[in-house]
Amino acid sequence: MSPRSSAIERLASPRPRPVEVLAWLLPALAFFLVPDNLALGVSIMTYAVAVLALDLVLGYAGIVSLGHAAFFGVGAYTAGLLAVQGWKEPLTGLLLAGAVSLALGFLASFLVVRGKDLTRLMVTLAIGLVVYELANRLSSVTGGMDGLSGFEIGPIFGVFSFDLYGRTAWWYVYGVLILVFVLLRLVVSSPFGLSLRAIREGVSRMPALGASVDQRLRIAFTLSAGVTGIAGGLLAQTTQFVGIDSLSVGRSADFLVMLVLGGTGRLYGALIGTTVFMIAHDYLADMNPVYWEFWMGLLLMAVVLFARGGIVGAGRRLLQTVKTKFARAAP
Amino acid sequence: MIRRQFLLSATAALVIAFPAFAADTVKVGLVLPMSGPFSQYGQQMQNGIKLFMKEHGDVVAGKKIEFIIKDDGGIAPDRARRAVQDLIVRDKVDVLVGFTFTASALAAAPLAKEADKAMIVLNATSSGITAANPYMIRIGQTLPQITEPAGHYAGAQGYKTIYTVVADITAGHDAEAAFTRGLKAAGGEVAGTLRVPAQNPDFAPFVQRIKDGKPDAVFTWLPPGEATINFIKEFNQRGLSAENIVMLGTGDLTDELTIEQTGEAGIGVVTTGHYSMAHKSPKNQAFVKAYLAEFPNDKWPNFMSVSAYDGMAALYRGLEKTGGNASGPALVAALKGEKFESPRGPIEIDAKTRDIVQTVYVRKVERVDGTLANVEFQEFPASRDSASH
Amino acid sequence: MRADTSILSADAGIALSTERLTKVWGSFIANSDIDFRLPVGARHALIGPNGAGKTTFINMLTGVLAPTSGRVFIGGEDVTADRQERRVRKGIARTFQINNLFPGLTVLDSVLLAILERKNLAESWFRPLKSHVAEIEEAMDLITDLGLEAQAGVEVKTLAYGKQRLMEIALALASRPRILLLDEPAAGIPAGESSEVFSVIARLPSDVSILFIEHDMDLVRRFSQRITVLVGGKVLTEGAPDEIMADPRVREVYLGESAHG
Amino acid sequence: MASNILGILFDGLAYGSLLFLIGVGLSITMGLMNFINLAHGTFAMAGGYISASLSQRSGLPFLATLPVAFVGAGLFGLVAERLLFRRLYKAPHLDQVLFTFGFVLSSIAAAHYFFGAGQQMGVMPSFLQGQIRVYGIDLGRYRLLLIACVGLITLALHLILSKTRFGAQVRAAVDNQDAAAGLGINVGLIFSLCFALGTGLAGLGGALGIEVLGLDPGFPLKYMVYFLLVVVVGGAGTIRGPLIAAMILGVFDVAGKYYVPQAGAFIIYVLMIVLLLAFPTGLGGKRA
Repeated sequence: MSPRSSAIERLASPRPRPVEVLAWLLPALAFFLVPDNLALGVSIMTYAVAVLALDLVLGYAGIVSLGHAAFFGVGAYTAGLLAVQGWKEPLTGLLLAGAVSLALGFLASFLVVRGKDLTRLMVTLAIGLVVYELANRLSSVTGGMDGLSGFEIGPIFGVFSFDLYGRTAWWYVYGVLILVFVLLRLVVSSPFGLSLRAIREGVSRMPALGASVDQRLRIAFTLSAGVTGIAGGLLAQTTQFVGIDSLSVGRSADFLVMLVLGGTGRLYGALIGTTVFMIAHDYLADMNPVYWEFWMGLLLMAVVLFARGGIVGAGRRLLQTVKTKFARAAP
Repeated sequence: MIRRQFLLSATAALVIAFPAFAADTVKVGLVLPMSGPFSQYGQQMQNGIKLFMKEHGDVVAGKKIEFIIKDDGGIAPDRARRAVQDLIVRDKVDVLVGFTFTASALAAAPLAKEADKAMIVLNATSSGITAANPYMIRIGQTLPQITEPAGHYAGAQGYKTIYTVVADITAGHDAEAAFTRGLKAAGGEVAGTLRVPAQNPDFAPFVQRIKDGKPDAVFTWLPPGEATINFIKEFNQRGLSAENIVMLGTGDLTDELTIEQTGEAGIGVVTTGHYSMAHKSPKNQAFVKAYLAEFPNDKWPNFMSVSAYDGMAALYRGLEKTGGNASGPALVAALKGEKFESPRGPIEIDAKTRDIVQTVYVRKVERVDGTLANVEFQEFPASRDSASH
Repeated sequence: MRADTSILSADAGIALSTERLTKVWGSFIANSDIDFRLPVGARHALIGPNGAGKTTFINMLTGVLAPTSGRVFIGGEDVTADRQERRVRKGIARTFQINNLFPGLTVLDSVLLAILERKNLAESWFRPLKSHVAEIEEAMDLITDLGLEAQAGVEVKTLAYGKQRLMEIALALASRPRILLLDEPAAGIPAGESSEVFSVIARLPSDVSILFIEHDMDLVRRFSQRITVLVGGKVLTEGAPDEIMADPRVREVYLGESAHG
Repeated sequence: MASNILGILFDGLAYGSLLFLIGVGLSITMGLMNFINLAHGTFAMAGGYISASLSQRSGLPFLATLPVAFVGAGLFGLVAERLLFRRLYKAPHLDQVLFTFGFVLSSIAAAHYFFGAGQQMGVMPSFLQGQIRVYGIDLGRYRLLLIACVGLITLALHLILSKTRFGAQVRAAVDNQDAAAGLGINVGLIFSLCFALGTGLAGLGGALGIEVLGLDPGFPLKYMVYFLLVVVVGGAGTIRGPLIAAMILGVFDVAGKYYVPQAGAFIIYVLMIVLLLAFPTGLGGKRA
């Protein structure tokens, strides 16, 4: 292949490779192979939506956000409150959850784009804390610390009801996850996505190319907030409960940890990080309910020490090494 | 301590390995905060259960009782819910026991309801949560239940001005309302209210405000832990105790887990609660003695371990009555109206609400034989949660 | 003064000009009252010893820095209040003395982005990058033109330093500027290879007006038609290369300094 | 009324002092070494447990435990730096975040294992309890101690960093590692000592803070926001910045809660956003 066509080949593309399609069948396979673990699967896929959204701002645009739980929680409360008010149709409820978070994200984006890494980290953190405290104060609406409960979600398409085993929830969240992934994949392989990566790589050059960095970042942040809100909506609808912890700093930190664990700026890192984190968490907590945090901490430290750039980053390097070895072996 | 955890999970593994015995066992899913900021509660509850099992054996009505323990990590309802879903779907438990926080209990309730599983709630204290699942029984307490008597007590003391200081969270609001209700019923009135952020490292400004207001008494509800300790200390440091301002509160304020940490500053604090380690009854004295002997390295037993002990007692009584039938409807039918003696005193499961009915005691922190204790001096027998009726 | 300005703006032959441009930091005067004109199609060099305020001047022209006082005009239009990105859209582009690239992007990514920015396509997210065939073609042509074709698909950070300097120029050219400001385009490149950079510049269309900062007097003489000498933030003199080289003040201030390293 | 305002001001300064004490060490590790250290609270907790254990078990007076807490936490930091953290100085910030977060998780479980889940008891000597009256203002004795410690630490740090050979080497290493190494400065050692100093200060803060902040295994997570707040608002890498930030935050928070208690937790959050947006590089930070 000529350098010219191989360079064009390397441009980001939304078109899925065959191996990707196969990978996306794995969750469907899991549904039949481990039917007793659907609850965990639903949780993983729900959080994966949020972590994907975080990857857009952190992995692509380079904004460190420690406040994404605000959008997650607001989406959850929106979906939950709609159901409490009798709006039980899940799909419109989910879209509205995304819309409300999107609007909040838009407002927040004006504060977030100012400053650098640490400042942004703290500003997003503060936004998260303010939203949490608001939800706490508005306990007559949100249920405060006791959470929002006692609502039911109608069947999807008017046909598939949510069940105890989480089968419907499983397919529902799987479907939404795929849609969100496709959407984000389109975004990151568009000119807009390229410009976000460029901002991450060299923000000071962007104005010299005629780009308005702040506006670009605001769009990315707003979009990310909206998608995170959809994840929150999923949580509310599949668990029929909204806890105030869905807005907590701890939740934001979990998103961040899952993403960095998997590897930033690749979308797949978000998926793998979430899966590994949640499974490790559940497995360790079942093994040792009291001291599981110790092992979880060790796991995170080990990943940093031995797998720079997250699991996906390390995997790619490994693949690269194997490839070069193979290339050398076969003349 | 690690070994104990492994023993429990080892039992769980055995259950999965030998399904043939399933018919002769009752599987109990425990949902407790074993890690995180509230892990002491989880430990207390686990100890209460172990103590009961040691005293009563693991077979009741011909069924072997087996446990599967899940950590919900504190106030994390979605984790609690997932734990319950796993327990029901994967581990096929018969009964759910635990639930320290209202949010966890409410998040789990719809699942348990759908699966016809009984939930024995050991603590979650908001009013009326038993309505969320017809097979839910609450064995611990409700916050209004133990708070309202504080209002009655305060009203009877004839304090002219009374302030309330509560954490600005749902439980704090509930406590404020319940105290005010009790006080009004006794002819008193609240002169001023303060709401404190849940995460509040420094109480100086709030305590100073109270000091400047010079009330006769202050009713307090704060999340147990560093907040309650710090508040009591600051109250003392700023000389409010010296100015004879009486501190009132619920049992959480001078809980056995934190009473030592507040030290001398806590002496004289008056609280209303359902359990004191110093409760004078043969049943309690035996319980405390056995507990301290069994868990010499752990803190003193508090209302959490008693609640777990009673939760097991209720389960055993229920199974005996149903002849080993652990289904939600059968167990709950058997337990409605059940009365028995607990280390805390006489308790009853309300036949209608499935909520706990118990004596609430007025206690004062005193030094007894060199250690600090909540010494009971007045009783409100057969107290219910008036907010849920 | 006012009258002068109106004459200036009427002059269609001036691509870029400044009026009493001044930048002060505390008590340090970086640029003082600089009046400067860059005619259309000019090949103009800006020289002066280190710390003379050359980069400050460029930064004010492009809008990176706001002047303390004075004004900047592009084609007679006052752009002093315009932000950097707006000035770029009015036809000004620049390179940086210290590489200011996108290390993690490929060469093609970088150049393509610059083209998409120029065409206002960089905010669209519903059409994949790969379907922008015309822009990709243009990018590859520019990359080929600069001799970077073999590296089109590699990350910029892995390029040799000299190639990275070419990327600086590539990004600026991708904006199709009418005015090009080059801040020491050959900085850090071994003397023998720097003419490669300048040969690229020499091939640019003649209607592009170029202002460049350069220390190498040989390069300045070869590629400039006119030279402005900046010393201590002030214009010392301006003139044709031969005049400047002959000016004893320049020799004293600039070349003397240069000789000391 | 005037004495009231002064009293509130004093309480605010004391609270600010506490914030400064727990945060200043982080300003050193994060600012000087450009290392995002979320594990700061772990070292504060270590100092706290050292102090609490010594006063409870060995009956050492509280004040005497403070230097031990400083040295102990500093040694712990030194060992952790030599074994672990130094590998991450050159790593991307996100890797540092993930690693130090993992460290915090493990340390929480370890503290739980060794010290139990409960709150530790602070043993305050009687001369540090209660208040003294000065010109009609009631001043808490313990709070006076906090303010005094801040004064001493600020002075000591200033002297160390600006007057000693070590300080000069630190400044050189921070400005340009390679150049400093070229001058024969052992940059690795300097960073280790800086880390030890930062974590030692954390330990001291943790020990001094038991009385107000309490001490349980959750400490490093519970107060993480506060550590970061002081350092980021103040500007990492300086002593003056966090000092100003801590005092502003302390005074406004205390005054706000006293005069407008309904505003509660919002005061500090809003103040945080306003200060961060007004001073994106921190109050004491260098302008870009």
